[in-house]
Amino acid sequence: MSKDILVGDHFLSGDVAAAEGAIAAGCRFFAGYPITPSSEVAERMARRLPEVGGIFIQMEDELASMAAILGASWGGRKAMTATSGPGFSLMMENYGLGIMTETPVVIVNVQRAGPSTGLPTLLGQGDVMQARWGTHGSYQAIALSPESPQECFDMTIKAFNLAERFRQPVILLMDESVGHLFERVTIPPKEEIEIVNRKILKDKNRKIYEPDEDLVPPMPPIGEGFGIHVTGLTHDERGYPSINAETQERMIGRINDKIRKYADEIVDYEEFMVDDAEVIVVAYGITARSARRAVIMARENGIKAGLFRLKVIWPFPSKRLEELSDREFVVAEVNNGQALVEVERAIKKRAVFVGKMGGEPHKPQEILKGIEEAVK
Amino acid sequence: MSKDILVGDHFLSGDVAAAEGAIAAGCRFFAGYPITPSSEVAERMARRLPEVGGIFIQMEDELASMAAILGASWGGRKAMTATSGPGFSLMMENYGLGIMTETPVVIVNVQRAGPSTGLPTLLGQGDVMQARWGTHGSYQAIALSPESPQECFDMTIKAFNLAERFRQPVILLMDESVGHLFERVTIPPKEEIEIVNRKILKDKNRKIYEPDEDLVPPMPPIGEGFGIHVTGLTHDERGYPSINAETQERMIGRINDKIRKYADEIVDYEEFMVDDAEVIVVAYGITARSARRAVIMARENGIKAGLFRLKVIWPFPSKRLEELSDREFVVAEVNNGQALVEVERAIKKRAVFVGKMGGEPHKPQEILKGIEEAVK
Amino acid sequence: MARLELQIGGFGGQGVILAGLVIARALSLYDKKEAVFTQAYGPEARGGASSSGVVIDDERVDYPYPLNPDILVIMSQEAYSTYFPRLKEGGTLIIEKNLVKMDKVPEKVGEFHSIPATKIAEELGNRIVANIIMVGFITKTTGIVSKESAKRAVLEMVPAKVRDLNEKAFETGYSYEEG
Amino acid sequence: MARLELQIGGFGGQGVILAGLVIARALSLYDKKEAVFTQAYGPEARGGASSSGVVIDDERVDYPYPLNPDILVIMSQEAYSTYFPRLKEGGTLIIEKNLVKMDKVPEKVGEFHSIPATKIAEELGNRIVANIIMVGFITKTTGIVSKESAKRAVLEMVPAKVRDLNEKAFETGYSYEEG
Amino acid sequence: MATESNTEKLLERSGLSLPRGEVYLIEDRCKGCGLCIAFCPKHVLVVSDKFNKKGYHPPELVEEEPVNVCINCGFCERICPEFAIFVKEKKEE
Amino acid sequence: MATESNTEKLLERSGLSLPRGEVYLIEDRCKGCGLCIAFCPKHVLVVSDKFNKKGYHPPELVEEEPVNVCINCGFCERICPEFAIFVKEKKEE
Amino acid sequence: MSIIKADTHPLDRYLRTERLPHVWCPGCGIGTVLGAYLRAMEKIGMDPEKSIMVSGIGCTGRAAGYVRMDSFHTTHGRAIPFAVGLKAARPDLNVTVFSGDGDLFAIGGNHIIHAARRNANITVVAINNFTYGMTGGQLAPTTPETGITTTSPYGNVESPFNLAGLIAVAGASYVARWTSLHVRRLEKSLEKALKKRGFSFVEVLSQCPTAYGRRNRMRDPVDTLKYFQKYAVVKNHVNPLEGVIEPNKPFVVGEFLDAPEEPTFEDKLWELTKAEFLHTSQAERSEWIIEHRRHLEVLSRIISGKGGEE
Amino acid sequence: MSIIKADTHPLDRYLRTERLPHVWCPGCGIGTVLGAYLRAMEKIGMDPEKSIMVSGIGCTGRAAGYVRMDSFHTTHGRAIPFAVGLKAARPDLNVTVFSGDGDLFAIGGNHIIHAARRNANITVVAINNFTYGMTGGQLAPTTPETGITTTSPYGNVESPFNLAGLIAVAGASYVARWTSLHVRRLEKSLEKALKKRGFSFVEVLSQCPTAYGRRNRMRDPVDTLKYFQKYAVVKNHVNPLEGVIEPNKPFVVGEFLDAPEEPTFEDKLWELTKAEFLHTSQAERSEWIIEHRRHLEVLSRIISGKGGEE
Ligand SMILES: Cc1ncc(C[n+]2csc(CCOP(=O)(O)OP(=O)(O)O)c2C)c(N)n1
Ligand SMILES: Cc1ncc(C[n+]2csc(CCOP(=O)(O)OP(=O)(O)O)c2C)c(N)n1
Ligand code: SF4
Ligand code: SF4
Ligand code: SF4
Ligand code: SF4
Repeated sequence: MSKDILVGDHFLSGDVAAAEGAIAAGCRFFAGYPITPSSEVAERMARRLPEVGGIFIQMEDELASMAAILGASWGGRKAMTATSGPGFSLMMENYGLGIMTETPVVIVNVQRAGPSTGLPTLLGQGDVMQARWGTHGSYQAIALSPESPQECFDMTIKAFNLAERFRQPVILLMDESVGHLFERVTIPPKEEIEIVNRKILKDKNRKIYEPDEDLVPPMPPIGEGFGIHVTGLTHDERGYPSINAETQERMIGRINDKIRKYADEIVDYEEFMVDDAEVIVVAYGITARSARRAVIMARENGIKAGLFRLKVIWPFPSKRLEELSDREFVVAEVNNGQALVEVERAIKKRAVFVGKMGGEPHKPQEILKGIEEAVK
Repeated sequence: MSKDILVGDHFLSGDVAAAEGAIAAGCRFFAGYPITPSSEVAERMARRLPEVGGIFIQMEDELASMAAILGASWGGRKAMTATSGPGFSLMMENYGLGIMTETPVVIVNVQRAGPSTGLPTLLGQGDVMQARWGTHGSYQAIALSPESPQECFDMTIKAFNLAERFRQPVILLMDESVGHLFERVTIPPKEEIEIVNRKILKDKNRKIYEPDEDLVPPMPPIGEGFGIHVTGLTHDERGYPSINAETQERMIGRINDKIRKYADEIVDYEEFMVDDAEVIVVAYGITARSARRAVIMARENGIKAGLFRLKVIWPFPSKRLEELSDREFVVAEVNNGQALVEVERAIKKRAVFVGKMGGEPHKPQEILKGIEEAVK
Repeated sequence: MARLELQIGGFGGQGVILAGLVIARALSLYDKKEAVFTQAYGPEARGGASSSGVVIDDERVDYPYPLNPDILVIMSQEAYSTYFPRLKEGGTLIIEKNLVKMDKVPEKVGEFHSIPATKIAEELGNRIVANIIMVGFITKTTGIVSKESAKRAVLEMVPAKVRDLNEKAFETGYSYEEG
Repeated sequence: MARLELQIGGFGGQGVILAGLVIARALSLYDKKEAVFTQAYGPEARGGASSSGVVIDDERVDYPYPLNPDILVIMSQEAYSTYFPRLKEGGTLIIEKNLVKMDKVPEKVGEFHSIPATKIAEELGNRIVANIIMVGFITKTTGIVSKESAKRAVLEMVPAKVRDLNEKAFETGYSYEEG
Repeated sequence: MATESNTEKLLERSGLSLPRGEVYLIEDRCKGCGLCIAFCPKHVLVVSDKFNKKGYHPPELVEEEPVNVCINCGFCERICPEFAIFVKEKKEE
Repeated sequence: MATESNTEKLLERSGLSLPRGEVYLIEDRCKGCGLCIAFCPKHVLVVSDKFNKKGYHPPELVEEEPVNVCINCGFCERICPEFAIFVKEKKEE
Repeated sequence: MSIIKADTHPLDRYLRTERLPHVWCPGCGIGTVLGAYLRAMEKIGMDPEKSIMVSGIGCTGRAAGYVRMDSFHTTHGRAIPFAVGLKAARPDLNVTVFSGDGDLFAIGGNHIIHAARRNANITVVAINNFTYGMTGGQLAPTTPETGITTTSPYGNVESPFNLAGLIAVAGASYVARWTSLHVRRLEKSLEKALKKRGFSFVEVLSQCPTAYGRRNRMRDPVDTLKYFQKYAVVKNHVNPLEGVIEPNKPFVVGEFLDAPEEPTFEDKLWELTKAEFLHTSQAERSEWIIEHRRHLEVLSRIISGKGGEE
Repeated sequence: MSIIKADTHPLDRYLRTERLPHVWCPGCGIGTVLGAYLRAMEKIGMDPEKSIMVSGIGCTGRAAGYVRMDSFHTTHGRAIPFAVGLKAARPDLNVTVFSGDGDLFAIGGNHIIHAARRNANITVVAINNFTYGMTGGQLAPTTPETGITTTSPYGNVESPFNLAGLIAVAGASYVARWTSLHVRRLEKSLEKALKKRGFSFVEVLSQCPTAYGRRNRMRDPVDTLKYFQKYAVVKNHVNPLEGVIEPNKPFVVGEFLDAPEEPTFEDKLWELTKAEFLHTSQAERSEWIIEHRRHLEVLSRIISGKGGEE
């Protein structure tokens, strides 16, 4: 049995499953700083990476962790970090450097309740909008939200694949509940796991930021005489600083467009009993599991309810929601209304909002009440 | 002439005007870290504060700057910092501490073009959503956006007033153009300037986080034997950590509600030729000045256009926009569509978006084109 | 079998978390049930209330926390006050005989069992295996998990040096005869 | 007076920023016009292109940057190539005689003036006041700002030690007779 | 007074008579860590059998005159992380 | 060869004959900072009157034999922040 | 004789007794050090009403929640800049930062060296327990080489900081190191630190039986204290480089530095607000200003077109 | 004889000549130091294709943009952790961080002390020009006391860091300080630093005529170099505390530290990936694991219910 992919059934927490997913995806570098409830990801990586020839570093803080994984990624390694709210806030500046320099990395954020130190050990889903808009400037974000350890495993692989394909940091937006609950995780054989690797630039004469048709430039290797220059300043295709509006429009435009162009391919959601539903609950992460139960309870009560589960939160599945906008909508999340903003924008009307400030997941009954309110 | 309010006409840049506004508002503490295009705020404060008995510290970074002004505010001083995108990103964690501990401070963000280092010397408006959602967890933000040095002066005072009234960090969201342009600034006599000061807790037996009817608890003084405890953890009315969902719901609920309750009072906008307008341009900061010209040009061309200028961006004037939603809308901003999100949500339909990635403001013609498209 | 909820409550250090985890793992990996394990604990590193939950279903478990446990295992008085109200009408209550005092078995309890797990553990030589004794006892009295699976999970999850002790603990709990 | 745009272009170190700022300040504070001053510069601390803009209006100025300057002042060849195309049809062009070369005054220019400001400045004893000479010259030739206001602004904005020199520079520029 | 204490010091030095202390305990604050017991220079504290409210075993006193007696050195008071134990000088009866 | 260079060193020490250098300049890289001029130990460089493309005054050479000559010490090359000036050993004609 | 039952402790007036027992594990050294701190405060007669405690996040960081003074439990790593801001705003108050090694030297490392450099008039008590206790025992920048933690399961490959040495070189006025066993000397040192005008720093090596000791053959708190007893060597005026700590080798405790008093950061900041020119006429002032080249600089900044960058 | 016109410079093969002239002001010392660095590289035969330069943000930070190697211009203050990550991932490459004092010691201060502590095998060249050049001349943590900057218009009230001393105590393997005038010794030092296995650090005091010199009576770059000539005292094996720099007083330049070689951080990280147990059977490994108490720890973490906090 190879050590990198522990084929078979395991009973794992979401945090540990995410770590295993990373290793299965080919991640061989982790830099992080412990923080509840994500520390188990780091701890697993500390134990597992050396076994598979990988490097684990605990850095001095989250700023350093984020910078280190960008450096490692340019060094040719798939790299990841894991954190929670306060650390995620601290990573925002260098997350932007990753966007600007088009560096594939994965950031796991196991959400706890905020703001500030908040409830360190307890559930929150309050970083959804931060995952989209947390660093300054204009860019597009990719964020995935698993609802189970199995998905933590699968989606971490997917996160790496998206990061490598689009050359951009990808966020795995977990939550404390999913991170800490244990469930069976089935790890398939290596050959059944789809792995995407970055395109490598081969032609030394080609400009390093000259995109292919998919708007993504192949990534140059280092230490091979390409003599590349990479900067967080607005730069031209050669990678050189070019401080003017034209370059900004062209390069930052492309950085946005490379995601917008393929948004439909990235978007991913699950529809549960949506077809004939009169009222649709939008939810993600642990909340989706409460919502699924609530939908079943509603059906038992004769209400045609359905669940629209966001597996990818960013880009947002606005198109599909717009198609469904003749139904009534309930949005359930453990925050003050974040996915709600995009749902309402997509469906062009108001939705019933069932929010919680954090600390515990929705009881199915709470969501059921929202469903009942929506059909009233 | 008193040194704190330099009554009379001055020809100032927006950055300097903001510094003068702060001093007029009673700001007597500044901690910051230089960054283009906000450094002039710090430089002015460095020169002016000692003259009025205030303290200026240049800290080692933006994390420290943000922490220092929170400390100073608890020390009883009105305190401010100023930064730009990269520094703003770094301030996000302790901005959250300010929210959680209900600490009045003002953060000036003179926006430049991002992401990352981007165009350090040039215009951007890409931090609008970050100003709303930049730190983790659930909270409400207050952000003001001036379009001229005069407004930089006036709105800095207003920012302090809101911060003191609601006990929360308030963001002055400037942009490089407004920060660097010079215009006449009229500083009125002291007695004409409205100054709001925090409510001070007098009763030593009252719990320090017990709110008044306005949901804002009076702020206890320190060094007076109150023996207060202040924490970024979720805390009860005594200020003690209370790590559970009930306290979270109650306390974080209130922290959100104290702003939501008075959102209508905080919201501020300018309507220019909106009454009979068929198409309304929504803009703020420097872009509003381009838009105003575009509206005039449109009217000259026979198009009934109007300008809806956001003076306060957060909370968002959704109510008023919803009332106007029978008109066509154009949103112009120097980013990838940020205020756009809330405009579309408010008007329940799509708006024409005229975006720029940064580096220079819109030419009025560019917005005019958007207006023409909207009425087509 | 439809959704079934097991909750184990006690205080930090008693091993209620490990007890739940062992059962859930056994159910999931060896009995091939759909099972989720969750936990709750207080801010203290030591002491404080703690509980673990196991939810079982034929299909994938949706809501993963016990809402109204079918089976409630209680190892401390504090946990009893906290969790007992949640027990399902007619559900099963299992208690640590010496650590939980009650005048009589409340009405809503369908099935009732008790075991002095801590005392037995001390007799076996180490208080720490009280939780494993409880696992054996739960396995026997409730039948939610097969004996082989539960035992296998126990042995896998404890350090080699204490395997024998834990095996004995499990067996003792399993074969404990209520008096 | 409706909207009027003035742009001054040169390279870093020539003082085109200060020149614009002086004029804008004079207009705003002493002539009580609505005036905005803006600037543009390159990434270099020294050298590189730089320009300043002054937009004047009766009412509050909306768009603050020169779009098609009514008056264009050019102090380097590079600035000429960059900014000349923007000059309004029939607008006024003022150049630094020795630093800007052109075969003939282009057609779209309505009014044309030139002055060897740098050379004059060197004659006055310091190259650095070329910009103030230019301010005097602009004041005189365009009349957009009153002489008293412009002079006052100049004297206010330069260090005391060099006030006399700058006053002389301003007067020299103001009274310069084009040959 | 001054003379008295000088005398005491002399006695102390000659080991003939040391100051004596009384040990106080706030039982329910104790977490039974054993630090006071382990580091008492006179070994006058031992683990007791009883449990306090939180389920810990607080220390108990086992003075054995003339050597193993509390000398009011205050070390247990200082080493205790719980603000649970303290000593006071024993007034001569 | 070895002998030759030893001889040179001897000459050097006795101050009779120093190595000689040739000064090269990439004129348009120069920013006229004057560092090469100020720190040339032999004072063989001065500011020239001419402007280069960027408008700076590059240095020029004013060797005055026998004392003020370039000795190929390379200090101007090393101190120049612009990679504009360098020296090569002068081959004996 | 048996132990006398008591309800109150001599230090109770400094404690939020309603919050006791505290969250710290049985045998954790944090409580011991906090006791020493409070005794030092009492000894020098420092008024708790005029004293502030600021903590970061961590087990140690919880200290602020137990003292009966105005106290702040800030964010991880930012206790120092919060305290620096507070102290600059209110130099009349005594400000102590009480926090953990991870908080002060991992994520907060930059702030503490800068506060020392500035000679901010605050006292910092750093509890060095070789690990991150609060988050369950990960590697800290103080973990001894080869130490086992949850994120160094194969043994630590990093070298730990020499905290006291580093802060001495950074510019502090008073620097000492003790252990949780050296309670009396620690107390004395804390008295000195609290009285010192300028940046004072006291490092205290302390046991974390739960998160560190358990994994490193010191399951019982007593084990760590015995380790301290065995290896600590008391010395004063230690050369900063000598402060290195290696596993199972003697290490230095004592006063590293007790510098002669100099004006503190706050002294100098407040002095500025009183500078002579502020009391002169506008005209004089403007002369003064030009003398001091301020105006010129602002101008030349404008003239050079240097608006800065990046 | 007159100057001979040339088109290429001996160092051109290390430079992105198409980007010259660079953005630095006339007489700025950054170019000089970069030249010394490239000469040192050439001298020791370091292959530019296998060498990486990482910079932060600032005037000095622009250096990465001019060298013809793989180069990274990161964010302000984060060059070091970027480089640490890169070097750990690719120990086969030579990694140099070339950046300014503000970048490395103001916002980046924490990272550099930690990288030194870990003995990361990178070379750091820090240009100390007493100010933030790029943003127009604000106060830096290296600004001399009483120095005038745009944010210390009344004179600096802070004391500057002693960069070399601090890094020596933090755990570096090689530490030196020179000035932009000491070009030859600097070059030699850089050769040593580049060859050193482990963390090497070279501080170079340098002139910033535009942003600092102009405000502090050193308008001409030559003035600052003359200042260096007057006050620099060459010394080796400097006691870290001696490295303090005060205005108009002699200050020390030279080698502070040249420690005997030890395994680097990367050596140890990579060693882990080869640890014996990884080559044993699963069963043996699990025994090994239990021996090393890993499993137990994970379990006992669960058992204690300690999921950490905050
Ligand atoms: C930004 C951020 N990162 C990480 C954490 C998680 N965290 C809380 S305390 C802590 C370490 C505490 O260690 P130390 O300061 O040594 O204190 P101790 O608990 O050992 O007393 C960490 C990493 C956090 N709260 N915030
Ligand atoms: C987060 C952040 N804060 C501030 C800045 C602005 N900034 C850019 S460079 C710089 C200082 C540069 O100083 P130093 O490192 O000494 O380099 P020098 O320019 O003097 O060579 C600052 C403050 C920034 N780019 N990013
Ligand atoms: S030191 Fe304190 S807590 Fe520990 S056993 Fe003694 S009295 Fe109890
Ligand atoms: S040192 Fe270089 S840039 Fe300066 S004057 Fe000499 S050649 Fe020109
Ligand atoms: S985990 Fe360690 S540091 Fe934290 S309270 Fe327990 S023993 Fe003390
Ligand atoms: S501002 Fe200073 S550091 Fe920057 S390039 Fe100019 S002289 Fe050099």
